[in-house]
Amino acid sequence: MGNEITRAHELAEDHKEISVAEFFEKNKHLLGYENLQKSLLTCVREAVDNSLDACEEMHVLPDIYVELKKIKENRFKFTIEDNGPGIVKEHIANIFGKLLYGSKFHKLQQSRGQQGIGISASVLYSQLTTGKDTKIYSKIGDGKVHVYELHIDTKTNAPVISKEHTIYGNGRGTRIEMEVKGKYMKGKRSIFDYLQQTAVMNPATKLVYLDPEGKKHLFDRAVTKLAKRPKEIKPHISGIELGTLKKMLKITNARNIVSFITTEFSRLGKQTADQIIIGAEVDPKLSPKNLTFNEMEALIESIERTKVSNPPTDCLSPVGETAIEKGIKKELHPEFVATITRKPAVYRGNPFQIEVGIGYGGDLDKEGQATIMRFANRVPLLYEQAACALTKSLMQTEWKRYGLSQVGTSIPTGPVIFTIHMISVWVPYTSEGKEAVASYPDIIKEVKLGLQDAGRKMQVYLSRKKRASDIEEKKETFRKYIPEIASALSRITGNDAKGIKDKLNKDLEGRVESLEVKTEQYDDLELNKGKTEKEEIEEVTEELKEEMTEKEE
Amino acid sequence: MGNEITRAHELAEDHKEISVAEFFEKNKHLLGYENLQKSLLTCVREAVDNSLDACEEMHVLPDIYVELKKIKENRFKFTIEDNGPGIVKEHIANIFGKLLYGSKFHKLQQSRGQQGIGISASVLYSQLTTGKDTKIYSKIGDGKVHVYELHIDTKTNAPVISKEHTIYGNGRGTRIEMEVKGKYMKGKRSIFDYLQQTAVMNPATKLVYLDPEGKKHLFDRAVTKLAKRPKEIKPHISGIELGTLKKMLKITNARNIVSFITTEFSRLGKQTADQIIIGAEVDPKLSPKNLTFNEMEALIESIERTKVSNPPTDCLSPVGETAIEKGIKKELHPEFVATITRKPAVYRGNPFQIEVGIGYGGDLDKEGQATIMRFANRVPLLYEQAACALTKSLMQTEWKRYGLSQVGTSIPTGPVIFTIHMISVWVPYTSEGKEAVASYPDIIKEVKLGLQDAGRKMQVYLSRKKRASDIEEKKETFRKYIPEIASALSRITGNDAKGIKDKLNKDLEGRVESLEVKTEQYDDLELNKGKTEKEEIEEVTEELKEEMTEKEE
Amino acid sequence: MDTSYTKNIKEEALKVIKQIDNSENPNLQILRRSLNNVFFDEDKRIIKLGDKKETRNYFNINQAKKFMQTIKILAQINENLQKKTPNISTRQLFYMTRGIIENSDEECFEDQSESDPIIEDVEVVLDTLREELGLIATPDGYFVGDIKVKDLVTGDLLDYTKMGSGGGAIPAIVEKDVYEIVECKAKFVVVLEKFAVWNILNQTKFWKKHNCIILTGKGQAGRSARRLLTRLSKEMKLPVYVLTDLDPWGYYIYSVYKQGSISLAYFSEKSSVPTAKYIGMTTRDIIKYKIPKSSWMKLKDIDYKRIKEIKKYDWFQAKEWQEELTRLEDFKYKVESDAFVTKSVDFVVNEYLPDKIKRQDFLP
Amino acid sequence: MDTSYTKNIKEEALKVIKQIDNSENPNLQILRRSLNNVFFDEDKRIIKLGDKKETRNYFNINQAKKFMQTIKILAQINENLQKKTPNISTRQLFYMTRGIIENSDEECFEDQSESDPIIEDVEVVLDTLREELGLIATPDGYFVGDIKVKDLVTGDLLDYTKMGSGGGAIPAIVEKDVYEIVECKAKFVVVLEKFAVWNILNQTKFWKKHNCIILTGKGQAGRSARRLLTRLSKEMKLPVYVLTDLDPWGYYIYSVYKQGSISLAYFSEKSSVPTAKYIGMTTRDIIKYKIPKSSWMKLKDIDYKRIKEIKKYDWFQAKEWQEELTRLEDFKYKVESDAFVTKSVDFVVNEYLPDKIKRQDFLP
Repeated sequence: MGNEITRAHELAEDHKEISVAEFFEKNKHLLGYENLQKSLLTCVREAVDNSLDACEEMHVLPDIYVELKKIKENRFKFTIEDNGPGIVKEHIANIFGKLLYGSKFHKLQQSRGQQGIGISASVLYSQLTTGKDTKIYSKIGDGKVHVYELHIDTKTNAPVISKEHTIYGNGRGTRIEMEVKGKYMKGKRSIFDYLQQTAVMNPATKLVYLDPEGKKHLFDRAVTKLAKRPKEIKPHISGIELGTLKKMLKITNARNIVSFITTEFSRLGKQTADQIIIGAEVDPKLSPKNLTFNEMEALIESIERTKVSNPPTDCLSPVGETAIEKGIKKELHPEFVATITRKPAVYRGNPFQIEVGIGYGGDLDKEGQATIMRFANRVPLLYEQAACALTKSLMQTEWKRYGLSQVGTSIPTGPVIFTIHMISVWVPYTSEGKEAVASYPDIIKEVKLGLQDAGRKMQVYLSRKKRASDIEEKKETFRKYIPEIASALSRITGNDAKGIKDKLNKDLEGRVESLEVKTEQYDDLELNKGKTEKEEIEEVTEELKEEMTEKEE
Repeated sequence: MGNEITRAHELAEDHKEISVAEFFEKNKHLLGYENLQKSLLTCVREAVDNSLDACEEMHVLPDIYVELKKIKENRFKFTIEDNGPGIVKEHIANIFGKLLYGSKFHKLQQSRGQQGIGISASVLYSQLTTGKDTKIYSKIGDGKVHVYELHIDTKTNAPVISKEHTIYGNGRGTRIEMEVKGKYMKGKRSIFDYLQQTAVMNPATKLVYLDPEGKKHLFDRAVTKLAKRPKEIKPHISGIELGTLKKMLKITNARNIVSFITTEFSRLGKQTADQIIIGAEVDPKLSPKNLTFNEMEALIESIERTKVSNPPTDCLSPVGETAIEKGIKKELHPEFVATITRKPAVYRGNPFQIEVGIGYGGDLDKEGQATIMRFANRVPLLYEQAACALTKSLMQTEWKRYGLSQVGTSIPTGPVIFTIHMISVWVPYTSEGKEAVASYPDIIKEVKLGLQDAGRKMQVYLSRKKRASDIEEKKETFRKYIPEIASALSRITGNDAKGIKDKLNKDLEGRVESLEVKTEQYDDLELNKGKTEKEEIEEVTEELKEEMTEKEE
Repeated sequence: MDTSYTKNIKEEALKVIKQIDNSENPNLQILRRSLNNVFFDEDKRIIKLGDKKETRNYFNINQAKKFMQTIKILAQINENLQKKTPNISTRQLFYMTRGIIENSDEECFEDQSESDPIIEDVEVVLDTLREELGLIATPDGYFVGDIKVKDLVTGDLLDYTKMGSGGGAIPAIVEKDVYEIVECKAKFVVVLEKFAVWNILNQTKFWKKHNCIILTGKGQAGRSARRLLTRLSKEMKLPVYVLTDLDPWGYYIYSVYKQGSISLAYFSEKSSVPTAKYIGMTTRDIIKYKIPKSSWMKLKDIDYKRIKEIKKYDWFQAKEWQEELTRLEDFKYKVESDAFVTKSVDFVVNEYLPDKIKRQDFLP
Repeated sequence: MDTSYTKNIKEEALKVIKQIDNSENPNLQILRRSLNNVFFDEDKRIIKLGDKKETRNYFNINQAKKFMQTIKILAQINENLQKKTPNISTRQLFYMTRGIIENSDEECFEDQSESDPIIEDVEVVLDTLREELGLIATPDGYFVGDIKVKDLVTGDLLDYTKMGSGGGAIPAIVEKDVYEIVECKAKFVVVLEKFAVWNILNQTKFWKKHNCIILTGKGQAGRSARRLLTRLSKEMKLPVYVLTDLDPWGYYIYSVYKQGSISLAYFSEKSSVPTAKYIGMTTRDIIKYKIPKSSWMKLKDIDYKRIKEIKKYDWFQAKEWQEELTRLEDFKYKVESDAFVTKSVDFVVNEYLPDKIKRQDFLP
C-alpha cells in the first residue's frame, strides 16, 4: 500500500502550470500555421487586419504597403507599413510579445481581430522558425519613432526586448519587419488573392503590394468615404448561459434585480425587465448578489420565454451596397453586379448583418464553378470553404430559379462571382484559424435571403438580356425561310418568286416591332412565376426549423 | 496633432491581458463544446481518458464506472469512478480548477491527454451552463477520501473551492460528479458508440455504463494483461526548428556542442554528432551558449542533410495484434479478423506506430459503407472522419485489389469494419477538439502500408472462402446437366438413358477430387498476380513524394 | 396519276399567296393528327381523325420552319405528279426536298423524321393516301391462296395458288387502279403475325385444304399489307381471322389490322377490317390445348406497362378483351406463336386452327 | 430430306457414349468459328473457315452447358429430320429445345442467342447448311427478270417476267433440290442494296430493256438472297453487278455478296460470288455525275471507325479499294443510293447504270 501512495505522489510531482505561449507554440496549427504556404499568408493577414482596424479606429483612409522579399529558399522577409494611429511606447512590447493581450477581447464591437492573439502569434512563429526577432517602428504623431526588436519568452508568455531606441520622424503609423519560414504560391489562396479580396470588401482602402518577384501591385481606392465606425454594445440577454449570468450578478453594481437587467444588458426597458422577473417569480427588489441558485435558474427560464427586442444595430457597420458594387467592379470587371445589404439580425443574442454581391459576365471566367469570396467583418476567408455556413447557404440555394446552372446542391457554374460578407460583434468561427463561419440557423437564414434578394436582381438582368437576344434570333429565323417559301410557291403556281419574297420580308419588319412589345410583357409574366420574397422567407424558415430540431445547439 | 496623440493614447488604455480561461470560455467550441450533444460526449471522453491514463500509469487493470442521469430536459448529472491511483490532496484543486495545468505537457510520452486542458475545460463548461460546482472524490490508498467542490475563476484562471472535507474510505481511485447541459442521443457518435470503441482498443479495460434510460451496459475485459507502459523520451533531432534549437542551446548544461547534441537529443551517437558538426563547419568545442545566429542556421542545414537513426521505440506501447483481434471479436463478432501492428516510424522527429484491424462478415452489417473506427493513443476519434489522415489513407487504398467493393476513392462497401490506431508521443491533431489526425505524408504512408498488410491477409481469407464455394458450385453445375445429356443421347441412339447418366455421375465424383487439388494451385496463381509488399511500399512512397512537393510543410 | 391532286395543290398555294398579299400571317389549315383529335368511332368501329384543325402560321417561331417545309413538300409532290415520275420512297422524297437554305448552313430538312410527319400533313390536306401521290413504303409480307390478281401496270396475271414455296410478295401498292382482283375462290383469310408460322401453313398447304388465303405482314403490319387485307374484307367480303403472339404486342398488332392505329389515324380510316376476329392465341387456349411451359416467357415490366395501356384504349373495352387482358396479367407469361412447335410442328396446322375455326372460338 | 444427316448425328452421339464408357472427358470436335480460324482464301477469293478444331469438353466449367446444348440440338434436329416435319425457324427450334432442366429452374437455353451459335456448330459438325437440316431464316428480298424456276415441292412454274409491280419474293429455301432453274435468258444480274432503288428499276422496266435480273436483299443480304445470287452466278454464269450506298456499310454489303462474311464463314464458302463487281456508287462518281450536295450526309465517327476497320480486311486490299476508302475519308460525306433522286428520279435508270455498265466502270 505504501508503494501506491508513493506512486500517486510521484505522479503529482510532475504537475505544473503551462504557459499559454508554450501551448500555442506546440499547437501553432490551431492559429493558422499549418504549413509553409498558409503560415506565410497568416502572417500577412494578421498584420493587414490590424492595420485596417487601426486606421478605421482613427477614421483615416487606410494606406497600406506590404512587401515580401525572398531571403533564401523558404525564407521571407515580410514588411508592412500603415498610416494608422501608431502604438504608444509602453504597449508595444506587450502587443507584440504577449499572447492573449489586446484591446478588443472584452468589447462587444465589430472588428477584425478579436482575440489579442494574432500578431503576437506571428512573432512566435517567426522566432520559432527563424530564430530572429521582430522589428517594430511606431509613430503616434509626436514627431518620434519608437523602434523595438523583440521576441517572446514562451515559458512566461512575456516579451523579451533585445533592442529599443527612439529616433525622430514625422507622421503616424506602424511598420513591422519580420523574417519567417514560408512558401510563396500564386493562384487561389495566394497572398495576391487575399489582398485583392480585401480590396473588394474594403473599397476605401489603398493597398500597395511588392511581391517576391519584384512586381508591384496597386489596389486603389474605389470610394473615398470610410464607413461609419461601429459602436461598442452591451451583451444581449437572449441566449445567456446560467454560468455567465451568475458571474455578471456577482460583479454588477446594480442595487436590485430590475436595474441589473435594464443596465447590464443591451436595450432592455423596464417593462420587459418586469415581465422577465414576474415570469421567474423572483422578488424584484432583491439584490443581485443575493439570488439563490434556483432563482437564477428560474430567471434563465423566464428569459427564454420572454420576447425581447433585438439589440441595437449601430454597433454594426456594413460596407454598403454601392461601395461593394464599386469594389467588385473595380477589381473584377463583370458586366453586371447586384449587391444587397440585409437588415441587421440576431443569432444567440449577437447582432449581425449579411451583405451579398453577385457579379456576372464580363471578365469573369466562363468555365467551371462560380467563385465565392467569403468575408467576415471585411476580412476574406480563404480556407475551409466547404465547412463554412456562408458556402453552405449558397449551395443550398436553388440557383436554377435565378438563371444559373447548378447540379443538385452544389456550387453553381458559369461566369459568376459571389461575395458574402458577415459582420457581427462576435463572428462565430468554427476554429481559431478564422476560416469558416459556424452554421447557426439564423445566420444561414439571413445569407440565404440575401443571396435570394441579389439572385432576383440578377435574374431580372439575365432574363432581360435573354429576351433581347431572343427577339433578334426570332427575326433571323423568320428571315431565313422566306426565300424557300417564295421559291416553292412560285414553282407550284408560276407566280413571281421575288414579289412573294419582298412582300414577306416587308411584313416581317412590321411584325418584329409588335413582337418586341409583346416580349416585354413576357418579361413580367415570367417574373410573376417566381416565388415572392415572403414565400421564400417562409420556405427558408421552415427548412431551418427542421435542421434546428435535429442538431440543436 | 494634439488630438491624434490623444487617440493613440486612448486606444492604448483599452489594452489588457486576457486570461486563458476567459479565452476558452468564449471559444469553447475549440475544445469540443460545439453543441449540446457533442458537449456531453466531450465531458465523458475527457474523464474516461484521464481514468484510463491514470490506471495505466499505476499499471492496474482499469475498472471504470460511468453513469449519466437525466435531471431535466437537456440537463444531466455525469458521474465517473475509477480504480486508478487517485490524486494527492494538494493538486486536486489545480488539476480541476486551472486550465493549462498538467503532468504530460512537457513530456515526450505516448498518453491520452496531452494538454492539461481536458478535465478543467469540462469543469468550465459545467459551471458556465449550469452554474454548479464540480465534486471530486480522491482516494490515494491511505485510508482517506478527499472531497472537493470547486469551480474556476475565469478572470484569474484559478480554482475556487466552495467545499472541502476529508472522510475515511479504503482503496484507491477518483470519482467525479458534475452537472452539465447536454443532449443524449443514440447511434453514431453516441456515448455508447464511444465506450464500445474504447473497449475495442483497450481490451484490458472493464467498463460499466449506466445510461440515462437506466440500462446497464457491460464492456468486459478481453485480455487480462496490460500493455507495457510507454517510456518518456528526448526529442529527436530531425525536423527541429531554428527557434526550438535556439531555446535549447540557451538552457542546456552541456559544455560543448558535441555533448549538447549527444545528450539533449534522442539516440544520437558521437559519430553522427561529429558528422553534423563537420557538415555545419562549426567548431565542435564551442560552448552551446556562444553559437552565433549564422552557426545555428548552418547547424540546422547540416542536420537536414545528415542521415540520423530513428528515435527509440520503447516510448511507444502498441495494443498488439492479438489483443486488437480479441477486442474486435468480443465487441463486434465478425467471422474473420486480420490485425497488423506496423513497426514504429517517424514523422518530423516524432516516433509513431500504426495498428490496423479489419473485421469481415459475421454480425457486421452487410449494407452500405464499411465502418471505420479511428483511434489515437487508444482514444476513439468520433468526429471529422472525412478530414482525418487515417480515413484519407483508407480511401486512397485500392480495396478492389483485396476483394472489397469500392467506387473510385471512396470508403469500400460491405460487411467490413476497419480499426486504425495511431500511437505517438505527439499525435498531430488538426484541432484541439482531437478529432482528426493531420495529413503528414509519413503517417499516410504507414497507414496505407498497414491497411495493405491487413488487406492482404483478408484477401487470402476471402479468396480461400470463394474458392471453396466455387468448387461446390462447379460440381453442382456438372451434376445438373447430366440428365439432359443422357436423355438426348438416348433419343438419338436408342441407348439406355439411365446407364449413361449413372456413368457420368460416377465419373463426376472422381473428377471433383482432382479439381480441388487444381483449385489450390489457382489460389497461388491468383495471389502471385497481386503486387508484392515491396512493390506496394514503392508505390505508396512515390505517391507521397508527389504530394509532399505540392504541399510541403 | 389523278390530275385533281395537282389542282388541289395549286389551290392551296394560291390561298397562301393571297394571304401574303393581304399581309395576313401566312397559314395552312391542317387536320390535327395529335391524340386529342383521334377518336374511336363506336359505330364504324374504327379509329378516325376528328375535325379539329390546326392553323400552321409562318410568323410563329415554333411553326415557321414547319410551314416552309410543308410548302416545299407540296411543291415537290406537285412536280413529281406533273412529271409522272415512278413511285418513290419517303426517304427519297426527303432527299429531294432536303437542300441547304441559302445564306446559311441549315438544311430544309435535317432528318427524315422531319419530313415524314409533313407527308402525313399533306395526305390530310389533300384528303388522299400517299400511295396516290406516288409515295410508297417498303413492302413486307407474303400471301397465298385461291385468288387471281391482274397487275394493271405490267399487265401480268398473278395466280396466288402458283407462287411456289416462297409465296407471293405483297407489292408496295395494292390500290384498285393498279392491282385488280379478278377472281377469288378463297372463303376466308387467316393472318399470321409471324413469318415462321405462315411458312409452316404454306408448306403444309393449309390454305388449299381449307380453301383460304394465308397472309403474313411479318410482325407489325406495313401499309400495303393492311390495305390488301382491307380490300379482301370489303370487296371480297372474306371473313378475316388473325393469329398473333399471346402478349400485348400481339393483341395490338391484331387491333391495328382491325381498327387501325392512333399514329396513322387518317390512314386507318381507309385501312381497317372492323369485322376481323382474333383467333388466338388466348390465355384460355394455353390451358385448353395444354401448351407446355417451355413455350412460356415471363412477362417483363415493359409488357405489364403495355397491358395497362392497352386496357385503356377505347377499342379494347369489350368485356371479352378486358377479361383477357386481366387473365394475361394474372398468368404472368407470354407465349409467342413461334412456340406452338413445342407441342408439335403441325399442331397449329392440324389441331389448333381447324378446331378454333370450327368452333368459331374468337375474341371480338 | 437426306437421311445421311440422321446417320451422321447418330455416329456423333455414339462416339460420345463411347467416351463416357471409357471415363474420358466427353467431348465433341468442332471446327472453330472464331476469328483466328477464319481466313481469306486468296486463290478462291472467298472467306473460309480454317481447319482448327475446338474440343468441347463436358467437364470444363466454361463448356459444360454448351456441350449439353449441342447434344440437345443434335437430338432435336435428328427427330425433326426423322419425322420429316416442315422447315422451321431457328426461333422455333429454340423453343423446341428450351425446356427446363429437371430439379432446377434453369432453362436449357435461356435465350435464342444461346441456341443460334450451337446451330452453326451443328452445321460445321455435319458439314452442311441449316437449310438442309430443315431450318430456315426469314427471307427478305425481291427479284425480277427473264428467268423461270420450277418449285419442286409445289410443282409451280415461276416466271419472273410476270410477277407484276411487286416482283417475285425470294423464298426461304432456294436449294437445287427444291428450286430448279429451268430457263434463264437474262444476261446479267444487278443487285441493289435498297428496295426503293430496285423499285424504280422495276417500275421503269430496266430489266426488260437491258435483259437482266434485278435483285434486292433489302439492306444487308439474307441467307437465301445470297444463296440465290450464288446459284445465278455459278450455274447460270451470269455476271453480277452490285449497287450500294456510298459508305463503309454499303461497301461491306457488297463484300458479303462477293466473298461472304467472317461471322458466317462456313456459310460464306457456299454463298459467295467472287466474280461480282462493284458498280457504285463510288467517290469518283460523285464528281463525274455531279451528284448534288443535298445528297451528301456527313460521315460520323462510327463511319470513320468502320472505314478504318474495312481498310484492314484482307479482301479489301486491292489497290482500287484502298484508294476508294481513302478518298471516302477525305471526301467526309456519304451518299445513300436513295439520294440519287436528287439528280432526277430516272437518273439511275437512264443515265447512271447504263453508262457504268457500258464503260464497264467497276471496282473489283
